[in-house]
Amino acid sequence: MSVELSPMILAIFLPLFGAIAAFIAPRAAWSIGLATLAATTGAVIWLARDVWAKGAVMLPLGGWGAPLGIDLRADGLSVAMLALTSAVGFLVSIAALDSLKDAARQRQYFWPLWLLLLTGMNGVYLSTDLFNLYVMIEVIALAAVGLTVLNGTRDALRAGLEYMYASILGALLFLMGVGFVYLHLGRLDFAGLAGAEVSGSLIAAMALMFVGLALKIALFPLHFWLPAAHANATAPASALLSGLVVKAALYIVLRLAQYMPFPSETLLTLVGLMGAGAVIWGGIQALRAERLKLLVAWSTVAQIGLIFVAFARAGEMGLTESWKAAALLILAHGVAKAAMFLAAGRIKDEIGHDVIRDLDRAPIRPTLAQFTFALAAISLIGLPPSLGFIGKWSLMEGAMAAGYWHWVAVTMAGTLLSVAYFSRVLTAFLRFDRVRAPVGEHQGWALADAAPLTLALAAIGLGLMAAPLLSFIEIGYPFGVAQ
Amino acid sequence: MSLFPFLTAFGLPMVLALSLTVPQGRALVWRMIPFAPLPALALALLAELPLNAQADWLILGLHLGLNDVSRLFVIFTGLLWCAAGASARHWMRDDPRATSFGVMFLLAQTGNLGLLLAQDALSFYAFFALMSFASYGLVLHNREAQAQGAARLYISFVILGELALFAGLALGAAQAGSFLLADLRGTELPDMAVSLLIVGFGVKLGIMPLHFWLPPAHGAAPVPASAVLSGAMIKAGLFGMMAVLPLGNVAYADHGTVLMAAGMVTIFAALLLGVQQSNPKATLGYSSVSQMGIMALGLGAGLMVPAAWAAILPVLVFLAAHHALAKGALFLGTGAFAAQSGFAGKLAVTLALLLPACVLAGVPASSGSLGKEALKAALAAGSSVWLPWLRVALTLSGVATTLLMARYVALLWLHPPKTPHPITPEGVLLPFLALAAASLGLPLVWPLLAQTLASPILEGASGAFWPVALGGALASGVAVYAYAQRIGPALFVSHLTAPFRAFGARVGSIMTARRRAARRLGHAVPKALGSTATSWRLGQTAIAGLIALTLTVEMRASLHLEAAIPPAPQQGQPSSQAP
Amino acid sequence: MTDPLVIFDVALALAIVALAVAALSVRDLFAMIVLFVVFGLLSALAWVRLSAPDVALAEAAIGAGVTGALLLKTLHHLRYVSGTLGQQAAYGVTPLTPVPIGVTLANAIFCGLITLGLAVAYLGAPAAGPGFDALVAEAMPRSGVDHPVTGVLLNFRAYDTLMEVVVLLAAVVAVWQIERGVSDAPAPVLGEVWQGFARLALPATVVVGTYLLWVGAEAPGGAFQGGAVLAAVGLLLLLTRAYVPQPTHRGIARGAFVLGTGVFALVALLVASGGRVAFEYPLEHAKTLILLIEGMVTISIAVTLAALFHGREPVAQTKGGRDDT
Amino acid sequence: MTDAPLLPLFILLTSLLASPVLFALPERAARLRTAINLGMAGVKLALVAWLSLKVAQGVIYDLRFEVLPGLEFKLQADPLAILFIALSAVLWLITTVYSVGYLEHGPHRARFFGFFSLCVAATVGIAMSGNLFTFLLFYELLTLATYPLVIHRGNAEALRAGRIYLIYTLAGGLVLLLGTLGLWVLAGTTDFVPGGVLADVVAQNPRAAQALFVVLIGALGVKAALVPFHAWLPIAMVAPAPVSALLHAVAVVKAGAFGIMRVVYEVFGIETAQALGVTAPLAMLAAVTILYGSLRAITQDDIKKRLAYSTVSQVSYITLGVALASPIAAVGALAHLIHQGLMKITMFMAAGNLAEGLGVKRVSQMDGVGRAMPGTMLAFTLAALAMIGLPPLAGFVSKWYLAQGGLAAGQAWVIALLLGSSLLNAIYFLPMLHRAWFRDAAPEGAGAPGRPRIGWMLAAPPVTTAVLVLVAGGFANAPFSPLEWTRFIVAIEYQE
Amino acid sequence: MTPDLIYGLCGVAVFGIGLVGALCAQDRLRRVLALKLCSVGAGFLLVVGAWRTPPATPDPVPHALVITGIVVMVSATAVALALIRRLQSLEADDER
Repeated sequence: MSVELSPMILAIFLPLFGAIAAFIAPRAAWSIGLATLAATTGAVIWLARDVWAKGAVMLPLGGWGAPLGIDLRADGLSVAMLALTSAVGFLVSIAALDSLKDAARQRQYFWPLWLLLLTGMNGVYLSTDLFNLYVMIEVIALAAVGLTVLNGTRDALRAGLEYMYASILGALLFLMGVGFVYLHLGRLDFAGLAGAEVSGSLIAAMALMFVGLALKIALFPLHFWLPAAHANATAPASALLSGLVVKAALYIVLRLAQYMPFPSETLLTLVGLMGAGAVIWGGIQALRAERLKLLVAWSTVAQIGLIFVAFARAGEMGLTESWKAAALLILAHGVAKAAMFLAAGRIKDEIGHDVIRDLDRAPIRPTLAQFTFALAAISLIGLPPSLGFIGKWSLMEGAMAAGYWHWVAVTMAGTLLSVAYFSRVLTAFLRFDRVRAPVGEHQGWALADAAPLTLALAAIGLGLMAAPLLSFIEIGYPFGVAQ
Repeated sequence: MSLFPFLTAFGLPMVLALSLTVPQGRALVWRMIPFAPLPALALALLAELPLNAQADWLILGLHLGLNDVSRLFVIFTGLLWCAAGASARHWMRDDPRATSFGVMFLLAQTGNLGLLLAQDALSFYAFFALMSFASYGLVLHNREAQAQGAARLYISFVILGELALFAGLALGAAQAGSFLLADLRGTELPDMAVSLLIVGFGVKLGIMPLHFWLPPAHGAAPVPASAVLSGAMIKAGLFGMMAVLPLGNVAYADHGTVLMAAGMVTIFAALLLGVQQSNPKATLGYSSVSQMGIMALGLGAGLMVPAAWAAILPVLVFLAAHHALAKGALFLGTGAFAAQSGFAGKLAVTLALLLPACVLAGVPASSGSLGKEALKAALAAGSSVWLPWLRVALTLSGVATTLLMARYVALLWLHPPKTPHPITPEGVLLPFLALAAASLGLPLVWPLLAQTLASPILEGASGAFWPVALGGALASGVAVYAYAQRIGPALFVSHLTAPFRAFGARVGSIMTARRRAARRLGHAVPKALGSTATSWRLGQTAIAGLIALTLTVEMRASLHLEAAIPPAPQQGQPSSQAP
Repeated sequence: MTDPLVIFDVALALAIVALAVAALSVRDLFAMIVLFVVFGLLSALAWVRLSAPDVALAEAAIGAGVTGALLLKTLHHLRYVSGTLGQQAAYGVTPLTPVPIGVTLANAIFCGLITLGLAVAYLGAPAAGPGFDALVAEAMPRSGVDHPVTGVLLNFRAYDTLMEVVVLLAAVVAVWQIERGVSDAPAPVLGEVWQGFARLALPATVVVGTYLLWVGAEAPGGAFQGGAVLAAVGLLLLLTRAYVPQPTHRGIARGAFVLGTGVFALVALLVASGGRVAFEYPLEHAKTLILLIEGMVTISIAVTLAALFHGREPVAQTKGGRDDT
Repeated sequence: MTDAPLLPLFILLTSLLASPVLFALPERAARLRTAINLGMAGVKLALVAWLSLKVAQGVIYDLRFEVLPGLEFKLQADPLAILFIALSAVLWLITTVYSVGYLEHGPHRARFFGFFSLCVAATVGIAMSGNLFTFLLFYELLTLATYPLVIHRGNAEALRAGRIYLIYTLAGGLVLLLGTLGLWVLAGTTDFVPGGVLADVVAQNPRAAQALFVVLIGALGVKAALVPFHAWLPIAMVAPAPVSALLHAVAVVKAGAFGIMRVVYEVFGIETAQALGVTAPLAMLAAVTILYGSLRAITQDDIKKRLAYSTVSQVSYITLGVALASPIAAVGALAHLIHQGLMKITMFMAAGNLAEGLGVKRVSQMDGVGRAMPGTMLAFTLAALAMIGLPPLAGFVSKWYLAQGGLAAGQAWVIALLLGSSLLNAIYFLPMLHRAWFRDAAPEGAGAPGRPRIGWMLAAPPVTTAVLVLVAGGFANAPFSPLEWTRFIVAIEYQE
Repeated sequence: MTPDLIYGLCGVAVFGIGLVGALCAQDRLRRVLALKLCSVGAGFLLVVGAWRTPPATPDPVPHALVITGIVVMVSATAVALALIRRLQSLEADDER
């Protein structure tokens, strides 16, 4: 009896088994974790090949098929998200090896939590069922909270608790939305949503689910929990949270927008406004931030806003165009932000603190980490040829073609703000006249810089691969072709 | 036609001059001096043309008359004498040598008006000489060393000129076989005669190299005298050429060439010399020289190509009138400036002076530019070889004049002209203003006065502004240079950049303050907002608010859709990829 | 309004709402928890009324019971560390920052609007609208079980259920991660009388739990309910100090936590052969496999819930202090 | 086709690949670093020479790579590109020599030369960009690569300057992004095509085209230091001398001016731009900049600051020549691109030598430096006289063509402008020369102590470039002189 | 007035009350409790949706979903409470 494996099932189950194994055998957790990530990455590559060859693929679990059963489905977008998750996850894991080497207990719990998180995220990207999504985001939420408070500091715990409340409430809003969908449709799969008639229930469902997810994404003004949570977590956890976790909820929003008969133009404008608010407010707060990781966290708020601006307003024809810009920005942010958090963590480790004002007093300059930070900043600011640039290009192109000039202006303002706040940090890196001790004895190069540097280089280099990337994402035409 | 009107025309001034010698009537006579040219003016304005009268009995047969051209000369000359007389009355009130001045003034006036009315060579010559020699007294009036030198120079040139004139007239008359100017004009005069005549009149005109006397003389003479010297009397030279030379009939290529070349040199050399003067009136004198260069251009062109003369003549007359009025105004204005004691008054007069100065420089639509443009047009009929040069010269003469005017105004302040004794400002101011107004209004009244002769002016273009602007710019450059020289280059550079530095510092301080304020604001406001939002837990409120908002928005949208277009087409059409 | 049942329904609904309001507004936290447990029980009653006995059981056992116990335990802990254990009433022990009344009012108004909107949406939905009824009815014969809810849980939507167990696993991993070292509050202990009662109740509870599990295939009941009841056993053991977790038991505990998930996932994966996909049990073995899964899951749930109640990874007392942070 | 189609790419890679190697070298490996630097610069020069030869023979190089659907990364080597590449290749070699000498014992040399290489790569990329999109890519790369150079000294002043530089240039880059997008949306392409790609758009929607022009020129004007976007340039002079030399002569401001050329000639097309009525305002802006820069230069006491304001003024000659829309003026503009580079780099290197050798940083300290450092000051003098526009030096040639072009275009005011600018040039340069040569050194002034000690690596480069200034002017009509090449380009741009 | 209507509105009301609590409550325990109320509200909605007028049997799928929801909620509650306990301990340490 030979078991017939599907890459989709593997992408979800491998991390699950990995988590179980890592939990049972704490001492071997790191090797289990890395092996699992490698295997998962393999599964994702396998899946990508399938999708590349055959287009969107489906798997009816239990053989029942939707709506009674649950289907897994993979198209270009979901594979792209899976690939982002496993690639970034793999590199973050490598970085975590070094970053957690002096904290046995953190190391012990990091791996099972992270693998559970991976299970949840991969599950989200392959799911086609609303209730299943709810369960998945709960898996993600619990694992993510666990990672947030991994270092057990008071600040991390406080932030983690706020995160927990927000997370549960977001999930419950989503669940309530699911209830309304059931009331109206009697089924919960995406296919049932597609083509549904608008009704009060569906509107209620949409409102609840959207706000619930926005809370999980930390879209302004629901961002209140994010900066503290991301800034206080330990570096690899921050990288995962900021780079990957918020993307899962973002992905659900994209999917819902694909299948639900929403949103209306007014709502899109509202979403755009919230995004604009995030861009501006996040930028301003990042300018004020006193600690490096807090700055990076606020930049996440701003970048999420930018993604939503893209989502809402990067095109004339509703979402048929704009989702691509949003997807590109999601990918770009995922890679670059993970790199940046890891680099920030490295800098903090080497220097011993991350107070921006005093970074230039340190005689130790972790050059490579700083370089990585700068590269990631280039992508986040959106300078060519980074993927962030390509995303912003698509965003502005769509907005301009549609004549949405004020949204172009918002994007530009956000870019300028990001230049301003990142240049604060870069300036601190490059200033030497406040150092008392002789500089240059220890340049702070370490093997641990390899992972973030790779990520940062990927964030830059992927910009040149944008065309194939885009054509891959379009497999399965998530939002239909522009008519 | 009776001789009488003519006799009154130049007789009145003569009579008045004689009366002045009688002490008892002096006050009354002085009062009448401004009105001395009135008979001539009345004659020119009212009489039917052409007008001729003769007295064979007088001298060798006196022929007087008035034609289109001379009439216009009489008008502006008379006007100028009126104004100068009015000015002189006040200027000379307390002057110990007022009587001598008055006599000379009136005699020169007699000569000037007389030569305009003369129709035969001898009387013309006589009047011309009277005018010239009488003017000697005007130049010498204040008896100072400078005036004596100027007068000496003047008289030398006058003598030279008279000699040449005499010889020329003589040769011409011999050739023509008549003393009548009209006959001279119709005869092919020998080259020698023409040369001599040109020299003779050229002295009066101040064409280079015969100009040396002019600026010192104009500088030395009292203000009213300078005005008539420069405004009226040098026009006699022009008038003389027009009256005597066979312009329009016979071609004198060589003479024309020389005259034009001299004119061109004159225009610019006068500039170079003029800007170096330190006496404002001398500068004005050079300006006159420069202007007469223009006249010489026209005359030369006429000499060279007779066919063009018909077009050139009216323009030259217009230019003469223009220059007479404007330059007269400037000279009188110099007096008015000197008479002012306060700064405000000086400033006001300076501003008023800028009007005739601009007219002279040829600001578009002023008589100066109209005349020059008309001259350019008229010259088109002349020598095609010379034409481009003439045009350039004429255009650049605007630059030259502007520079001279700028220098003049600067000198007014740097070396203010002195009055010999305190003078009632109003008395000299009014004639000046009258002349200035006349010079401004010339383009308007000229068609009425000149009738047919006005047409080239009316048809001409209004001229370009840039020569004046360029001249102004150069002048300011020179002024800056002079200033720099005076205070030293280093100090000058720092002065020059002071406004920049001040501006920069101001901007800098504003920017700094703004930036500081903005930074404060940029820090304080987000901080306050942020901490308020945190402590009030506004994020929580936002959750509820957003749900409520989304619900409302979507409900309304769906209501709209249902109302508007059933079955409602939706955004984000679901894909056909349903599993 | 002739139907007395309607009056009962309305009264019950009002009571539930009133309890919810009361639980949130009462100042004493202990009273709050008690009110909440009552609320949960009444909700369960309402669900029985709505022909959902499985849900009612789960809610009563887990939603009201276990949650209530967790809350009480936490309250005990908070009161202990803040030194207010001896006081009569337990008021909020977390520091309060004043929020302007306007903001609170705005919250209330928004929530009111939302409730109103949702009510409107609910009323606009079709009564007894579309559902899975027909699909389930058609598929039941091939599910391997007789009770539809169990069929859904363990067959049709077994993937969801697996993930639900994963959530539990994630929870226990997270809790072990969060609470570390030796507790600074002694575990709550039942009084003498209760201890006696508990000893009597223990065997009965075990029997009930096992029965619930077993019966799940045909009638209301099943892994979760059974697991919850068995967890109650664990709770009683812990509360009576009949069992004190030892560091040496950690391995076994870990094994028990992952047992359900692991077996469930393995089965789901391994059945995928011969043209079947994952979770597609061969019909002839369906019942056995489901029972196997249910059993394992029940053990896991029971141990996990008990561990969640206990709260922390058992560590050696001698170590003292806390380990690394 | 060509026998080496990837030649442009190789030229780009010589410096692009050198950069990470230079980063990675340890600080101590000075010899190896110098070898790599000079070796790569030499290789690049050879490749550029080869490329120019090929292009002169009419070979067309065109490399494309699709980044987004329809949007290409495109390298091309047209004569205009060659002009700029040749400039950067020659001056890179010279500046590298100079930098090696200048930074011999300074800190962070690995970083410096790494970014230095990157900067040159960006410049070459800008030159060879085949469309505005690619141009934008390299334009931003240039900004990023120069920033660490500007703040190389790492003190508060340098960082302040760096921040201002970064804000100006990144804001400019952002606006350029906007313009590029606008072009992409309006025209559907961003390619550089002689004659422009916007003729249709201009016909249909002149307002939009005008707005686009303003946006693009505004963006490029930041780097080209057009008033009022010039403020960063004088501030950025705190950078080390070789950086200033590079910034002012080769890379940054030239990139801006070069971009303006591309935009006017190959995005809009000169005729279209004229029809649009945008060239005249541009010429005015350039004129204002020329005068403003010169006026500000007069008051500066700091030598480098004076030179910086001079750059503000001189670079706008290029813009002016472009905006005059006359082929002859265009020749002047293009020639000035080269000539100004030669002249200004000479002066900055000389200024650097004064600071290094004598500690002279201010004009007021320059008394008698001519005798102390005759070679350097001779080079400086030559360059200054060329700036003023004395024949037969390079500056005269470009000014002559600009003046002729102004007349040909019926814009006689250009002559006045050039005369005025020359006068101002004289006002701020001649006093420096006067001090250097005709005054005695102050007894205890900065220039007093003994003979300066500067090595040949500092002394030779300015002299070399000064000779080039002389040659470029003196042999302007010889084949392969910048001027001749320029005529070749103009014939293409004006499609004659 | 059918039971589903009554309990449906009841569920919506409980959800709303829970929401108010979740947003306004400051005490950490009470916030957890409010969230739990929300989840019960959502449960009501699903159970009510599954209800069919007897003798028809209700739709079992929502029931299964609610059970899952309850278990998920208890897990989340446990984690939140663990966080609260831990935090309280640390803060109590600070005060001492």
